[in-house]
Amino acid sequence: MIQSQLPILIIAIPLLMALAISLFGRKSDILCFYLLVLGMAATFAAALGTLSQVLSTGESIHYYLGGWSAPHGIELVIDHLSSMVLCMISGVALLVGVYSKRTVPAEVPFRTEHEKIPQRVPNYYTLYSLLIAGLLAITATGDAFNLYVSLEIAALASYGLLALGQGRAYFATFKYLIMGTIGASFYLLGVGYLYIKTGSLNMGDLQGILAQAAMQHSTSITIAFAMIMVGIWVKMAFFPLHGWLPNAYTLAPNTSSCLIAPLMTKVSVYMMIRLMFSVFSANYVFVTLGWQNLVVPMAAVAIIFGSISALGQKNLKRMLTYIIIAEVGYMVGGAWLGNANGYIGAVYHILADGMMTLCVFMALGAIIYKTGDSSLESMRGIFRKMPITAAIFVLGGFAMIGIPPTCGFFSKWYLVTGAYEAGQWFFLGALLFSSLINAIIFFRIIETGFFPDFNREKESGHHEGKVAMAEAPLSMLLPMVITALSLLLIGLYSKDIINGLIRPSIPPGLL
Amino acid sequence: MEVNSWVLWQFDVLILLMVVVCAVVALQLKDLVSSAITFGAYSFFMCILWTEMLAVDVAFTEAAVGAGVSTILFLGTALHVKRRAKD
Amino acid sequence: MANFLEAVLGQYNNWAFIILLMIGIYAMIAKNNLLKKVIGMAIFQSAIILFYVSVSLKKGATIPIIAHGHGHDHGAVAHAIDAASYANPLPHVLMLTAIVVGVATLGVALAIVQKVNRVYGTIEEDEILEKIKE
Amino acid sequence: MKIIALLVSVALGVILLVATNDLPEWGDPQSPASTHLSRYYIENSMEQTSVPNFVTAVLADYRGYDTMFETAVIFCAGITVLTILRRSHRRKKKDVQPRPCREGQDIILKSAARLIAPMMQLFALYVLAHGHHSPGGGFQGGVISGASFILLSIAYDLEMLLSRLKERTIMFFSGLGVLIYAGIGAICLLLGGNFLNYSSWSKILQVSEVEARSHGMLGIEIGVFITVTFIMISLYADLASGGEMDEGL
Repeated sequence: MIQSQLPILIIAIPLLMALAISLFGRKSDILCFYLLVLGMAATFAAALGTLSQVLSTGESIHYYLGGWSAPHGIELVIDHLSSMVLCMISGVALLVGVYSKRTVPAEVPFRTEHEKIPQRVPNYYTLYSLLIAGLLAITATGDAFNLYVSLEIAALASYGLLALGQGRAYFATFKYLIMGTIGASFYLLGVGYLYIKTGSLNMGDLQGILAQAAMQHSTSITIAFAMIMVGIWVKMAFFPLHGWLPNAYTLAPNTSSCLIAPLMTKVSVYMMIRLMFSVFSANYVFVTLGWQNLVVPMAAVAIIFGSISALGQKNLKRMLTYIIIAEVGYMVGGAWLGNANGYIGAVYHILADGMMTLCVFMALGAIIYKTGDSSLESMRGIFRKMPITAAIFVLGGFAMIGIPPTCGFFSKWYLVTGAYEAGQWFFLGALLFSSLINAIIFFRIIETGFFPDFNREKESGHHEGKVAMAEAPLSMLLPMVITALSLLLIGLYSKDIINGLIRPSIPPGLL
Repeated sequence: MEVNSWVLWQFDVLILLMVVVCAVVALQLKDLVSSAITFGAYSFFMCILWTEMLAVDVAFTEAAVGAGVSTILFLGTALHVKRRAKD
Repeated sequence: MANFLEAVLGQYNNWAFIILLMIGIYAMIAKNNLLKKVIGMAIFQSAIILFYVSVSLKKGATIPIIAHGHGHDHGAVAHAIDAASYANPLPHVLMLTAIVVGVATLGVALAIVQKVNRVYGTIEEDEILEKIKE
Repeated sequence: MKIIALLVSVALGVILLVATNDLPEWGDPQSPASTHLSRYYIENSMEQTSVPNFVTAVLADYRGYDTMFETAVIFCAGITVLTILRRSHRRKKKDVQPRPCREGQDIILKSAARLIAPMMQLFALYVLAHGHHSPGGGFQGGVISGASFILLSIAYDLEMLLSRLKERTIMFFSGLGVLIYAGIGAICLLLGGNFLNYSSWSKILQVSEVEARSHGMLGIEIGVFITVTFIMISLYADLASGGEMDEGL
């Protein structure tokens, strides 16, 4: 019985856990933490269960809520692609949950005016759990309108989580809220146009109706597609619409940025892929409309812009946020290349980039936790002070550059192959260029980290050997080590992941 | 005007006009409290419009939420910030 | 001339919805005062609701509730139902959800506006940007 | 910025106008939007759920999963506003400048509020209970009952309300509402149905499956009612007092 109910458990567990934290966690903060970790572990287990179910049967799971069959009720659809993303989301949520044991009490209850605010920690964990429930619901749903509602719950929770940063975070979050609402409203408008033309909201049903010849050449369907894409691009901070992201993520508390940076943009990319290929079709997007010659160069511009802006940043966290903008360009470009290799690259990159963003953000968070500073200078002598954290940071950096055994290499390999096949030379050049820039950025950090601060040593007369080890606590190290290992594992088993999970999900019409 | 004989189109157009006027006025007023109240009027006209478009449940919700609670929330905020806006 | 009038006036719901959307998005981007931006946001959302509600309308239909539908004789009633005589209930349902989401977003937006005011002492965007630069 | 905004809004307007040409005629009963799904709902909901109000039937049953998230969104907004705005300590009484409007204790206002508030609450319960047969339901009823508390706290002040209704209670009940909703859904799992499939409640309630759907809908509407009532109070209390929970408007 539990086997057939797994899809809803993935979403219901974090939702119920949010309520449990809110209702019973008010007495003690640490209880909230344990409830959260418990909930996330159960969610992760349920996600793994559906993954194995999908892999063993080779078919997608349809779960009908309320027992109403597909177009009349809402259904959850879990296929190869969504089960992979579900596992990534719940896995990241679990890792950050463990990681948050020390960081949340350190940064959440106190504000700049140094007053302790009652009930902050339980509220924080409630929002955390609601965010995860929203993201998982976005991934699992098979209904276009339900996607909007899930999107909004994830967005509202993320406003709360991001706004708790330093004083300036509020203004950044306000901008994010305005942009996020514009994005979601555009999406809603697009769905409205689809509804008025087709009369349906179910994704599978919509695809069937949209395949009719009359729909293929309808102006309002084209405009609906454009609206939906623009809405999602605002949400994922695709290049000209990225303005809100750097400030919102930089100023947020570290735990929030560890959680939101790997998940929010990747889930939006997943949404885009889902809508492009499961509501519309590859044939409609690439043959009937043929906008790829517009979008792919845009993605290339996003990559170049993100990389160059990242190079100019002094603050490491802000630098990483610009790298996220570049990575969004990778995935959008890959998905729009219109061939199988580009698609594989984009989907594999959702997984790979989620994990490597998590890796560098957690390592940086640990460094900030210990040194209280996120400038490049804070990295001085970090290999001596925090060797494990520094090694993990370097590994994440290698993955971002794309050095072979790590997962970053394989996604870039497929993206480059896809770009070559599609003849998108500008995009190909941008990919190579951004790898180069990432190499410069991370080797600069490594260089700073390896050499101690000579000036300060001279002043204080310290010898090299005397620098004390000050490694991050175990609750932070453990998830970091697991993430770093997963980067290697995802890289080493890339062939299995791609053949087992991604290739079966390639939509028909992509070569 | 046979096309529109199925709704009272004169009434419809009048209310739509009021809605647009209220929207513009709410955005143009320099006094934020007046702005909040005008926005309440906007929601109220919307609610009438929806009743007339047969969406009674939506109208009911809008009457309770738009014209009621969100006006109060706007007012609460307008009284806590500087009341005079630049634009 | 009559055709043109019909074409323009017959679509007045679309005109109104487009005008409101334009007002809303203009206010969200261009207004300097954060509270005005929030009002713009609310107008933008209600314009979309107007669009959906006008989709639900049918000529000669009535409100989507069965009159005197009490009791347990639903089997008999079901035969008499003519879909064309009731307005389309689905957009109403979607818009109820959208209104609720709208008021939730509104609450959070207003809370952030108040907090911005507490931190910077103003809610004018240009003044805030000046203070950030300092 | 103004020019960008103008460009964006004009572009949006033009694009939407172009799309308008292609849409089905306004009010056409045979348009796809009115035939595909909605015909099914209109023709079958009475038979399948025994609720004459199609909107309630679709909202609470066919698309009940959406409504669960809608309730969770409201709950999430309440928590977010509380987390963002709430201040730790109340300012001392003497620091608070009484606002001019607060000085006169208006007996007319207070008496009127005291008379109206119970009526509103009664009406809210009616709207909730009669949502199957007339416009209304948990959400509308919840907003009205929340508004009755807001009315009281405007006529008196917020402290009066909060001394009778502790913040902790407010947050507890707003979570409880969502829990009732999700719980009714989750119990369906235990009874062997899919999530939110109220017809599986027929085993417990000893009624037919169609009746069980109707009762299930009433149950979740009660959950929505509770959450919305208390979140509306909480939103008002936070926003009207700037998070200090002192006197309110």
